[in-house]
Order: sequence, then structure tokens, then C-alpha cells
Amino acid sequence: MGTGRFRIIDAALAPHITRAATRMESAAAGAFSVFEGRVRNEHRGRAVLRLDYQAYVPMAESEGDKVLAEAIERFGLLDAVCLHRVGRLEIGEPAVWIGVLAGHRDASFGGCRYVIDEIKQRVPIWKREYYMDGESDWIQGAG
Amino acid sequence: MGTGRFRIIDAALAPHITRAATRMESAAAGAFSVFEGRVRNEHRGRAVLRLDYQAYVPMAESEGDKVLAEAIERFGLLDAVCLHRVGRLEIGEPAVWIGVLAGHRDASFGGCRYVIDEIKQRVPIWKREYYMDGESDWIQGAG
Amino acid sequence: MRIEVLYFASLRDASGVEQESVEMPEGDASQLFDQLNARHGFALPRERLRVAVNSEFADWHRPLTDGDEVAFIPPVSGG
Amino acid sequence: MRIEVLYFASLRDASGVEQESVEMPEGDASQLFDQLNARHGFALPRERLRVAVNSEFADWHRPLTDGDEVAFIPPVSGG
Repeated sequence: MGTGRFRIIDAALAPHITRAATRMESAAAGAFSVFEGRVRNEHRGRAVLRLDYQAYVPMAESEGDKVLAEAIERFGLLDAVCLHRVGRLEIGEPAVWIGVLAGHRDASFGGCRYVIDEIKQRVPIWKREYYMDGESDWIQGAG
Repeated sequence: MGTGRFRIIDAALAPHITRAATRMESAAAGAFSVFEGRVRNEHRGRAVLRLDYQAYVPMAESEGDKVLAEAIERFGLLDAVCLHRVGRLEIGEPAVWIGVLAGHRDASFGGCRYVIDEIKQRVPIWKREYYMDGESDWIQGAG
Repeated sequence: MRIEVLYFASLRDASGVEQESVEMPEGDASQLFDQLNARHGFALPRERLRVAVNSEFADWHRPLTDGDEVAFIPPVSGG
Repeated sequence: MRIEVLYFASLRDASGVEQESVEMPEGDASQLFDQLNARHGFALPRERLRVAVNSEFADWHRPLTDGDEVAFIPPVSGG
């Protein structure tokens, strides 16, 4: 089973982010990098109203755990955690939060970037955008 | 005078980080990157007990503001903020916090990395390390 | 044999269900997909999908076994 | 003319003060440094320092004016 470092959450992410960030501590950590992806009001020139995220939850968590384990191994990280929202999200809400703890900044930046890039390639989560003009689309592929 | 985006703080950084992060919002923001530098227990093989940071405060704030303005311009950021601690710091405490808001992740990662690298090159702040063996040293140059 | 099929994104919209139990003779995921595509008319061809068997990415031509859980994975857009 | 000099890090340790007012004839920051170095014996040579005049990095050879605030900037180690 997974390591539990990657979690799909069907509720506002903010309190989960606070708790996750608080736990990321180590006397050997000189660098803590965070990436937070948020819902923005525009995509490829179209005004966005809101999003829905859907996930294949057990596989997203196991595949996400693999991504985080790879990042820890490749970049020599002290820890790496990811929270990903599902359900209905409004403009400005966090959709994904990645926290990476490392000895030095090269590793924390590199590891954090690796995690978001891999999630966008292979973790089974899908985004449906609802536009101001009343249409909606499943986004196919990484943004 | 400066823009006030870069601030030297002579007290625990955590509550200031919380406030600064809360303010970083924009409907156009798809990406929020954070880098936090912390005091680690080891430097070049020596066990570190604690640090002192000293700054030329008005110049650090004006030079830091320049770095943040450059990052905003070069990477097309929506916002960029930095808090830097001075005084006595213990292992695990945050020494510097950088928050960068952008439309997309390339810009937020790039801008965040630019800010920490430039701070380490040219913002007049100095670190004195106190070692377990009782010695201490002013660190000369970027780490 | 009986296969549990999960649908996501536009495939869920086409099938109208989140999952269904499907009877099929011996075969692999590509044959299962063709059988279901004929019924539901998915918007995405098989070439644009990946397949997962029991929550792991798998080869389209690995033989399925009774009780497997199969998901067709459209291009992902999380993050 | 009267110059306000600020000391940081190892230069502050050598001078024993955070700042001092210094009288000097017309001249530039390099001459001011040499005058102060003779008195305090700094651990860092001028080649390893930058100079700031009124909180801005400046050229060592720009003439100073009465009332300027001058800081010798050791290699920085913030962040």
C-alpha cells in the first residue's frame, strides 16, 4: 500500500495545508519549498467560473505516493507531501499543495518541481472547467 | 523609498509568515511558490548550535525591494514578498521566507529561485554560526 | 468472467455511470474497451487512453482475470 | 568633512562599535577605508568588501561629501 504522503481531499484544503505544513520539521532541514496550485479565472483566453476535480482515488493516492517516493530518492529529500483537492472549486481556491523538506535549496526546488510535473503527467485526476459563457470542458492533458 | 515587499524582522518569523501568506491572493493566480530557509544543525561538517543574523536594515530592505521588483518584472509575477529574520535563531527556526504569486508554475518557481539566489548574493545580511565545539564564525559569502 | 469497470471524466459522462460490472469471455483490456466503446460511444479513442488494472497502470494486452477492476484513464489534468 | 561610518559582521567585531563619526579631508571611500583599517585592523582586505554610500552600493572612488553615511559591506550570507 501507499505511504500516505499523497492524499486526495474532498473538502476545503486550507486547514489540511496548515496541519501538513506544521508537521514538516527536521533539525537537518535548511530548505522548505512549497508549491500551491490555485484555480485561476482564465484558461487559454476563456473566462473560467469554477472547476470540478474528479479522481480515481485509490490509484491517485498510490501513484502520487510513488511520485513522492521518487522525488525523495532522486533529490535526497528529508520529506515530501502532497494534498490534492477533488470536488467543486471556486476561483482562488487551492487545488494542490506540495511541501518539500531538504537540507539545501537545490534539492527542495528540484524536488518540488518534479512532484508537480509528474502529478500533471500521470496521477489519475481530471479537471472540468466551467466557463463564463455557460460551456464546460474536461481538460485533456497537463496544463 | 522601497516598496515594502522586503522586510527585516527582529522577532519570530512564524506569525509574520502566516499574515504575509494570507494576503497573497489574486483571481489571476494559478501558482503560489514559497521558499523558506531554516536554521539547520550542520554546516560543512560542523555541528551548528545556533545562528545570529545581522543586517544593514535600511539598505537590506531597499536592496531586497529591488530584487523583488526585478523578479516581478523578469518573470511576470503577480506579487513577490520576502521576510528575513535578524537576531538570535535556534535550530529549525525560519530565517527567510519568500512568497511568489504567478499565473503559471514556470514563473512562480523561476521567480522564487531568482529571489533567494539574489538575496544570497547582494542583500546586506550576515550570518554568524555558533558551533557545538564553542567556536563561532561569520560566514563570508553565499551558502 | 466478471470485470468491474470504472469510468472517469468524459468516459463517465458517456457511460452515464461511475462503474459497472461487465461479463466478458477470456481476453484483455483492449477487447474489453472495444466491447464497451461499441455500447457507450466514448469521445476518446483507445490511443488517447491508458488502462489501469487493480489501481496500477497496465498493458492493454495483459490477459484479465475474473474479478479484476479495470479503469480507462483519459489524459490526466490534475495539479 | 564628517562621515558616518557603519560596521557589520567581522568589521564590527574589529572596530568594537556599530558606527562612528569620522573626520577626513576630501576623498573617496577607498581612502576612508585605508584610514580606518590602519586604526582597527580589519580581518578583510578592501578587495573582499563592497562599499555602500547612503544605503546604495557605490564605487570606491566616487568622492564622498560631508554628511555621507558609508558602510563597508563584507561578503553577505543572508538567506
